[in-house]
Amino acid sequence: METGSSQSKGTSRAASAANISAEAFASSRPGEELSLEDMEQMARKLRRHIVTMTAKAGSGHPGGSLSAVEVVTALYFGLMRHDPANPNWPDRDRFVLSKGHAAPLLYAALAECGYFPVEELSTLRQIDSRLQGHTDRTTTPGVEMSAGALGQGLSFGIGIALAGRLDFQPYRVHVLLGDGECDEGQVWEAVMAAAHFKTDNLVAIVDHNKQQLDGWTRDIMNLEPLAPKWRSFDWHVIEIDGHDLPQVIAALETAKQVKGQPTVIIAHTTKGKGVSFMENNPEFHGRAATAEELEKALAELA
Amino acid sequence: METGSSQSKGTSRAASAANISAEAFASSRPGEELSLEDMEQMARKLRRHIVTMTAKAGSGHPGGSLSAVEVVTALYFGLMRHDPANPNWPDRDRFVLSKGHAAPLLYAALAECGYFPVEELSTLRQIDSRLQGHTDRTTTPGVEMSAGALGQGLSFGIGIALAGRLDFQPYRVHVLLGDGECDEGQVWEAVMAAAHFKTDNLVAIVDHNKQQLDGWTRDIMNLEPLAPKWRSFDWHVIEIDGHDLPQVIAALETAKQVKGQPTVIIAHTTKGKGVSFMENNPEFHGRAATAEELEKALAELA
Amino acid sequence: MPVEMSAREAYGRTLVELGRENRDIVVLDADLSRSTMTSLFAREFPDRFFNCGIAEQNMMGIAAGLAASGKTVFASTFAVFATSRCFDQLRMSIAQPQLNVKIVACHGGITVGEDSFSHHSIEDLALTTSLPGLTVIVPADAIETAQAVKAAAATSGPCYIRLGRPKTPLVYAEDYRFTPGQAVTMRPGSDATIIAIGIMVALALEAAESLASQGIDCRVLNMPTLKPIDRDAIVQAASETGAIVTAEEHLEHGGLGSRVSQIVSRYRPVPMSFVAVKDTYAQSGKPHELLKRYGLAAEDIERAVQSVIPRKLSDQAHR
Amino acid sequence: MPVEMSAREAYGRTLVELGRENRDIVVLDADLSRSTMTSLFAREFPDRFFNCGIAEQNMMGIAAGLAASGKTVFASTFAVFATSRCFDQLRMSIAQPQLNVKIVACHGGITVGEDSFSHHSIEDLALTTSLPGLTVIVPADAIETAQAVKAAAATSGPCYIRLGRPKTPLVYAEDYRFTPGQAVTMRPGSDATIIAIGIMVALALEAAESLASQGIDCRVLNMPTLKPIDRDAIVQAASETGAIVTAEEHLEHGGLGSRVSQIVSRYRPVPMSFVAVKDTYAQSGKPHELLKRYGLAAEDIERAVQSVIPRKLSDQAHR
Ligand SMILES: Cc1ncc(C[n+]2csc(CCOP(=O)(O)OP(=O)(O)O)c2C)c(N)n1
Ligand SMILES: Cc1ncc(C[n+]2csc(CCOP(=O)(O)OP(=O)(O)O)c2C)c(N)n1
Ligand SMILES: [Mg+2]
Ligand SMILES: [Mg+2]
Repeated sequence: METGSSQSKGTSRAASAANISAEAFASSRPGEELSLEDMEQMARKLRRHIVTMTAKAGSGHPGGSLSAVEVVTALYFGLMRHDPANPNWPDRDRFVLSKGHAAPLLYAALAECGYFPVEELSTLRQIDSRLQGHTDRTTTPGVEMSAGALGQGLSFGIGIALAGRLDFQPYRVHVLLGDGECDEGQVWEAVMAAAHFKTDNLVAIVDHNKQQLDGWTRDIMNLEPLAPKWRSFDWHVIEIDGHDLPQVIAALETAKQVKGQPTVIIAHTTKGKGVSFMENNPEFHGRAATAEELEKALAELA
Repeated sequence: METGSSQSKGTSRAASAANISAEAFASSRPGEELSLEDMEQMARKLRRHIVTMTAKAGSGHPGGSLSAVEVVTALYFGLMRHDPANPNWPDRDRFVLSKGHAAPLLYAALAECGYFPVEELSTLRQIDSRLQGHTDRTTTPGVEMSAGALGQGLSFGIGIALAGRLDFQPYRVHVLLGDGECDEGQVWEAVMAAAHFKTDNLVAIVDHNKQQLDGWTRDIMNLEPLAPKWRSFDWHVIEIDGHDLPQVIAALETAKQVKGQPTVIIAHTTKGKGVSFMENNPEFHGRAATAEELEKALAELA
Repeated sequence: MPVEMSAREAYGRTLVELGRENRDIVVLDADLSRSTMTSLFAREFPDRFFNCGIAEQNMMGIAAGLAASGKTVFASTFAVFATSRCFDQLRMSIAQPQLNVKIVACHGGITVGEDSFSHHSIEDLALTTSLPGLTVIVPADAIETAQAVKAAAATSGPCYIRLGRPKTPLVYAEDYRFTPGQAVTMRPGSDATIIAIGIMVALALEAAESLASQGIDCRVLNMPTLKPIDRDAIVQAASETGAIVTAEEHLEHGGLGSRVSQIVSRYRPVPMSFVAVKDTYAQSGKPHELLKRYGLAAEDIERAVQSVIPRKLSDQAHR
Repeated sequence: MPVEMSAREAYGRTLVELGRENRDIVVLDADLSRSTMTSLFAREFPDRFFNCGIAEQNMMGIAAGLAASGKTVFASTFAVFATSRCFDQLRMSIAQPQLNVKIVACHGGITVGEDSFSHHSIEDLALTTSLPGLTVIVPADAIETAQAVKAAAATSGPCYIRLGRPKTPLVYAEDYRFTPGQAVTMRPGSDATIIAIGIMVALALEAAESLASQGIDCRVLNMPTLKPIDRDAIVQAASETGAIVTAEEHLEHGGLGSRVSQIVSRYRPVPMSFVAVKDTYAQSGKPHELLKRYGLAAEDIERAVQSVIPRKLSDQAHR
């Protein structure tokens, strides 16, 4: 453990990523001290990356990437202590993307943090690219988990959280889940186990965009009411507007204070958020914009 | 569909099994009209079969068989319309034993109903016996599902329930689950789906004996509080003392009246019930009585 | 009929036909109905279609329960999720009890392409052939797919049918009739035999064409039913041509190649070569790029034949 | 050392030893710790033991997360639940990312006995060998088990070790040293080779003994590492003895037999025979009854050798 150096490492990255008060990250002071405007701008930038790189690739999942932009922005450019120069830094806070099809979002954030060059984003899904169609732990710096088969991330997160506890590591673990993904039984196995093991260093975030692949979750497999389900499994539940950065930051800060039980942040979001014709349009779950559509999208995200 | 003949078929079995008012089964009148005493006696008989056949086999699962005796008694000798002479009668009410290791209990009930000779119970777990170590749909008359790998029965039950609805069949489907079994994610997939599909012809019964294989569920994988979990998945929940036959019968009758959602009966039970040295003793989850122990057990169950 | 068509499109259309003929056909999907094309059935028969959400284990259990109640059930999702994700449910709830469930999975193999390894199915045949009682079928094109789906619906018992994602060339004419359990000689030949399944059949024919121009006369067998496999056709090919190359969009071990080699080793040992994914996960890429990268192109089959012929045993007689 | 010992007992004891030496060893179980013998570790190191309840998928995911954080993780349950029940988790969370998880599963095969087909593991080797990057080990006895578990702990990367349920005879002396990836010649011989794994090694030796008395000189190889397999030992056996019989407590397809036959077909075709569970589920019964019923007794190996020898090719030379 290198707790001494951890703060400087964490802040050095943050400082370079955006012009945000450095101490805010290393301490557990609430996010409102950060420059929200810079984060908002970063979020818009990530959205542009998402639609651009998937359009370039000719395939990919823009919808579920766009809905989680604020969550990922708040984590990588705010809450998390991490070091792009040392992706395996043992003290780092962890982000596990369980909904692996949102890889474009994670790649965009990692690139903007400096894990790899931003230009590399244009190689998405191409043969020999480090940016695979779904996240691959073995190829991409900064990617914690190989994903793409839904339902596995929360279990993985519990493992990391337990290891942190065994080693008296102060890191926190964040797992981003899709709402459709919550159909998977393994998620509920993990929900039960995390409460049983009282992993209070673990935060689940559900990107509750109300859509899965075939359409609205209420039509395909109704999840509602979602919060009582997690509560009945003894999680601390926070519900927020997942596109409201201050709410995202506040929720993540609150989670740090919760002891003896894990926290879930149910982030109410809109699939395809930010691009009018992608919003709530199931088609863009798994299809990229055409050249023409891309132009329109980028205009909206300018 | 042979709805006309269904009543006589259902009752003929029941009448032969015990001296119980015949109409009570075919109608949906509550169980208190039955001769409770005969059912109590049948329950004791099933317990004797369970300890005897497992002792004879030298292995098997007495603990979780004994805890569900009243539930199975109420179903096979009370609530369910079924026909031992015609195990595949399409109109029959279904019993799915999801916790397949309680096979001795099911075999005892089926034998006493007349699905096969009672003497056959002594062949349990022997090579070429029709009574396999865990239930096998392909070998034992009256067994609906091949089980033994936990967690699969509720899904199977949903399928039967949906088929019944598609065919306007009036039958009801009962699935018996272990409480430890509820650790399995597939159970929660099914819990979510049954509510989504509104299969109100489906009843889950959790044999809540508070133990799993390695010990108490609260130590191994805490399930509590159990009722709120099912409720949060939009099931109608009934909690009962699972060794109190009138309560079991009343719960099953109540379930029939619940419309638009499935019902779960959480039956609070004692593992190993009825045999003092087996009660709450994890050892007897999966071990049979020795000759000496059998003698003691039978004395207690006389 | 077009020259190219995806197997899953043929599946979707055939399902609708079957649904019209048989009221007992029920279709399940796991939130991929627009990809598997069960959406066509769902649109016409909403009452007999159940979308189970992203819960493949539960879907297979529901399928089993429906089948145990007299339904002919089709359950669809991507091949990797239909097998890897719910193998125990296939084993316990479907295969052992011999229930009438047809698992029709699309997106088999690596021609899934850009979605990368999590979505590539390179082990589904090893898994499904490990289930006693399960019939395993890998159609070669859209026409054989329609036939196989109909044949499955007409027979009681569990069945796995593996389809691909992309549009692929048709190797059969409209009047082709699929017979379960029988190999199909796509091309006669005596110097060696290529046994292929799925999209590799078209590539095998391409390879044989090219080999013919080099004076190598290759037999090409399509082996649509991987289990139960046509043992006689294999033994005959071994006896008559003395060398066998298998070609499959699957790991080398556990699928067609190992099944054929076990039969050959037992009944008629001859040298073999295996065109298959070597022991590795495939990455993102365009389907044709991946076929090339992982050694599954027509030229790879050609090379395999060229390499196996010199190894033919000088004496094939048994003592 | 006794004459008989169960592999899982050796496992439980070895885990405790390892736990004392290495604080980074963490052990998981899925509500079967008294059967898998991880309970011994749990008793001594309660902080480093996590019982995950009856949730094998979640256990494998937790194992992966622990391993990704620097732990050496042992995850145990019955073989069928460790593979069938959570194959996709092995694939996605453990094998592909090459995480340091050792899946040590007991109750492999049909000698599980009376618990019947739901608890018999006859496909776990087909499944686990379908995972690129996963090492697969099947020790022959308790002594080899202890060695294999230590070797696994000493190497980084994912590994599957399959153990049996009953006490079985020891085929090795205390001083035996297991080397990953290497076959062990248990007995020299030139007329045919029996390649065996797990409890079948002892039975193979018994068969070879009996064959020797009939003048048949059988080589016996133990192949503890099924993957990566010792290709050279197999090719050598094919060349030198001209006939191979494999013996495994597993389905005929997908395990040792098909792996060996693929190597033989590629490098040195010779007649083979397979002692394995034919394509069926086994029923309840005593272990020795089941071995006999399903063709896995010493006499079955003996008969297989007798049947394969007359089929030896008169000319093994390659053109
Ligand atoms: C186990 C598994 N089953 C099916 C799929 C195919 N699939 C990919 S994304 C998706 C829908 C996901 O919905 P949700 O979790 O709500 O994601 P989001 O809306 O955030 O994109 C499906 C079904 C998969 N990746 N994994
Ligand atoms: C998938 C699966 N994992 C593990 C087991 C081994 N096992 C058999 S019974 C049992 C405990 C079951 O506990 P519970 O469901 O509470 O049953 P009961 O107490 O009623 O006997 C376990 C872990 C199994 N049969 N299936
Ligand atoms: Mg969603
Ligand atoms: Mg219990």
